[in-house]
Amino acid sequence: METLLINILNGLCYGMLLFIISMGLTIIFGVMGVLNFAHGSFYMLGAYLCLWLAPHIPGFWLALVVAPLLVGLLGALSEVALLRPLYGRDVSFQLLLTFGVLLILDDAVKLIWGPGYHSMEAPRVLAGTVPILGSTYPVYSLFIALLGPIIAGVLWFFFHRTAWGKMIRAAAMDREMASAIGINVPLLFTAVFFFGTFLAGMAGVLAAPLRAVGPAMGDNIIIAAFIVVVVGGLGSFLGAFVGAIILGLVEALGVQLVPQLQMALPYILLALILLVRPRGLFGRE
Amino acid sequence: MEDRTILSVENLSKAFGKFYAIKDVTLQVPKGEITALIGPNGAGKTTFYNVVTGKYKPTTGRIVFEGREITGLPPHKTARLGLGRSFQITNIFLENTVEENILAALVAYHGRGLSLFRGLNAYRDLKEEAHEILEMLGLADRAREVAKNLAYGDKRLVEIGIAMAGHPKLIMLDEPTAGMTPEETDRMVAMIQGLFQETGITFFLTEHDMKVVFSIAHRILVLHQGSLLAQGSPEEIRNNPRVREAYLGGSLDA
Amino acid sequence: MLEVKDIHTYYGDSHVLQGVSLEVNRGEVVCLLGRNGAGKSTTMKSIMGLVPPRRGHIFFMGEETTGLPPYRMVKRGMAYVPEDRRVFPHLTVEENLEVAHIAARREGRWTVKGILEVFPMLERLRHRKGGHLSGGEQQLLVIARALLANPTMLLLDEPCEGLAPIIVEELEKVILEIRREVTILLAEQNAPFALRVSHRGYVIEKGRIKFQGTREELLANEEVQSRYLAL
Amino acid sequence: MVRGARTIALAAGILFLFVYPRFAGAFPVLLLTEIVIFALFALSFNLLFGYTGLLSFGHAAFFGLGGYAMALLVQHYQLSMIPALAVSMLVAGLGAAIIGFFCIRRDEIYFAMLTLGFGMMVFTLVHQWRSLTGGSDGITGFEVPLLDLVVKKFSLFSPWAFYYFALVVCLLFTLFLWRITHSPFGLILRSMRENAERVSFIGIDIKFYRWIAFTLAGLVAGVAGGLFAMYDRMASPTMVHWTMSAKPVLMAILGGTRVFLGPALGALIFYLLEHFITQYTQSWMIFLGAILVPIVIFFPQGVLGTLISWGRRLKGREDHGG
Repeated sequence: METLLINILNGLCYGMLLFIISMGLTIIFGVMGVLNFAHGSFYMLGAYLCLWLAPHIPGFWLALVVAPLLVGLLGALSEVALLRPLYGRDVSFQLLLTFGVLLILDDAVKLIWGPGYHSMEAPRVLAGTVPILGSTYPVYSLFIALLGPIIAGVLWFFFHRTAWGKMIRAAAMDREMASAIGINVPLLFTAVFFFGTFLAGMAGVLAAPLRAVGPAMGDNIIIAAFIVVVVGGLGSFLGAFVGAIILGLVEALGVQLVPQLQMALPYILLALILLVRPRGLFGRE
Repeated sequence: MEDRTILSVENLSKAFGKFYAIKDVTLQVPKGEITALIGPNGAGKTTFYNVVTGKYKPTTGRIVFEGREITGLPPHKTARLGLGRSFQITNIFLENTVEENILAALVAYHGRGLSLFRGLNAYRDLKEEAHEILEMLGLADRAREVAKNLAYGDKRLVEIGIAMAGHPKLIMLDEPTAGMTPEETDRMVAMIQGLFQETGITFFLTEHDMKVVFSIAHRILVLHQGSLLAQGSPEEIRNNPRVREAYLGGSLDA
Repeated sequence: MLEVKDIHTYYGDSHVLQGVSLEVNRGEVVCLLGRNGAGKSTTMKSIMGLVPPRRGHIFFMGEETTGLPPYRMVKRGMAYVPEDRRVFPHLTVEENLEVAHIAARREGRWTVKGILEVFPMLERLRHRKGGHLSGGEQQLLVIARALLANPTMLLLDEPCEGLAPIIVEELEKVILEIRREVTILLAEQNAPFALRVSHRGYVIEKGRIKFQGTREELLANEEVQSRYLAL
Repeated sequence: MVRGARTIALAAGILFLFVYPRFAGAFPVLLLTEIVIFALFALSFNLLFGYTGLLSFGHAAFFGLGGYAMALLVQHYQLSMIPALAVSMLVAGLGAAIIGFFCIRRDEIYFAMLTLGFGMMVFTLVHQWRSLTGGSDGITGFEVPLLDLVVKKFSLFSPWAFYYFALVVCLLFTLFLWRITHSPFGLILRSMRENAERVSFIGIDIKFYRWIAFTLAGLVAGVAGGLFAMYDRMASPTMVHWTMSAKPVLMAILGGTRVFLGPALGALIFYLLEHFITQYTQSWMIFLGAILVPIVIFFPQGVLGTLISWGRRLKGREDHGG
């Protein structure tokens, strides 16, 4: 019973991380139609930057602001320099290009920080554990599980109540028409890519004290994030949220309930959902 | 009556959410004639095509083709039964050559699609037939051209050619002259009339251009806001006050 | 106010506009008549910058605007109502309007509140999603959306297409109302309607201007009517 | 002229593939073996992507199935080369038929994700089924079987012998793919790539045709996988992982998906890049990425596709001049 609860909490915590990453991925796809293969690498970069920055600036909390900004800037830069020439070409080229970016970032990280794994302490306020039903649970994980819904709320507010948010949604629905009512679409694209990779970077920072920071962390998470956005419905806000929670729980409970199948569970989930609901849970035709 | 009717539609409706694109339409298409379906934009003509040919499943109603119920059959089955169609928006294989466009339809019709190990060039009979069709369309000299490089009017002809290559019993054309110049329109009308006289295939078409409709159709059906408003000979339609009021306005005076 | 000089526009390899020239003066309503596929929409899109011409020049308010992206045209006072309406389907009526107002950033007579007063039908539907409106409602919404840029000139592409006659009448009133403030270039297949609201007109066919004249001249010319307009 | 140039280039290429290794050392021959195998793998992928318009992101599943089947057959049943390869091909084909049955129900990105999903299920299977597959260690320690041509048996132990065997098999299956793409079936596939919906209106059950194409592509990928397992003396889970699926995607787009041999050229470029870069640095991925990016930007139809269209343009100019 306790293990079940602990696993549910683990699932929620992982789910919230996935949500933040997937949200970036789904915004970029929804608005620009680009499936950003390098998204996981931006996440990884966020984690490494946190590792590197936190002792310097000092502190985790500042890193939580600075690292995502840096990641977002790099994202915006790569959009302007690399993706722009490819709009209007076949989607497969964008996929290949972002894959190229993934290769570069993955190796660059290895060059700079070495191939090994690093770990990081949780910030002092959130260090330690709390007792839950007789066992203990890390405060930091609990913090992530609670932070997720807050970030979801903030994002929801941003998309539904602010001018930029509404313009992004409009551009996602009809890019050409958005331009024809006066939205500077190229600028908006860069902003969206900045914002999407910013979210990836932020998830990376949040993940740094939680999971091992290493060169493969991006490649593992990108597939999970793909699964989340496809299961939830490409471009859907609610879909990313629900999809992330489902995937988080499936992974965490899988460890306990069907350990042999645990690795395959996300993929089974993906296949089942796509076969039953062709456009994902909240996808629009 | 029964054997004179090639397509019969009974109480057909198609809803998208709450919106009925087609509402309780009942009609018969007589064999060996040219029937035209007219109606303003948004009247449901294209939806009607999509339901009959199986792209959409109807919400309610029955469709009978040559005495056989085809309600809800997918497009590849209705096509194999002899229901050919063309599209309002040019819908051909743009990166393939003109000849390949027609050949694909011939391969499908002659059931050669699963022949994997013989080169396409070995199928002399198909090539000859494709050539005949292109000749008929006046496109024989463009056979090796990549379809996307054709002029608009020629693309529309390829569209008809693909439909004809399926040896249809009933051919449904969706606005065959849409967007054509007067010259191209005249050419298309002559083509349709020629094909009709030569092959005796039943034609069903929607059309914007009233001159075209009244010059070639034997029977006219009027669709208005998803329902059948009137049907009859061109003369009857021309003089039907409801039709004039709802749709045609002044445009029949020419 | 608007001068289009011999523009040539292509879609891929197909040469759609083959030298279109036209002029619209301040305060005028000018219609561009022609059949489906004659090049009306392409002309509008070329002016707006959605499909930039490969050759030729476009001048708006005395400055060359050839090849400027649409959003820059909006900033200069050009608004565009596309042929297929294209509301933002998942935004509410109010959001559709807001977004246009924010994006254009042009002050003037129209505000979201003001426009809802002028279009009471939209006021009633303000919380409805754009995609859940009827064709006529969408058409009104898109015109209102365009006005929120406080444009000096409006490109109206086939506003009547697919609308019931009663709605077309309504639309006619709206156009007659706004033409007092905004210069309009109107592309239409429905010639009777277009000629009721326009001062002058051009007839386009196969990507070329075939005829131009005042409303009276167009109405009087039988050859134009039967050959190009299918009246 | 372009056609003539192409024939000459093709003949020269094949001649090179047969003659050069006779005078080359072991290392270039091993490299060339890998290139040839991956060229076939990429070509099989392109039957789906370039010819049918379906982006499979799980094609490694069949490469891996072929590889594991091969390793198991050789290790447990001591089959000789050709029967073992034939059975591996059938195993991969069967896998593709089963997985394809589900995947072809969706298209575009959803197809890609479904193939990814099923591919990774196969990965999990070989990774977890330790008793059969050796888990993450894979299957190793088997002898490369003899090539039994009835009249004579050949050892394929030497890199040269194995190279020529792999080359002949790959060329045969390349010919097989070429035949398919130029058959009526191939025309239907290409038409589906252009406009799948229209194809259904000429009376073709597009799902069924996609399924056949998927199965055939899996079959050939199985051959490539079987060869690779013998080449590598190992069948390991990396053969099935999605990163392996990404390789043919990369190679095909790199070389050009609309030209039959584009993916093969892509494989060549990929390996040559890897080979030359790794001579100088450990981090070859960063350079691969850095080279990939401009190629993607400046070769819009892939390297071979773009070269051919340049050739056509050049020819057009000559025609005008003359």
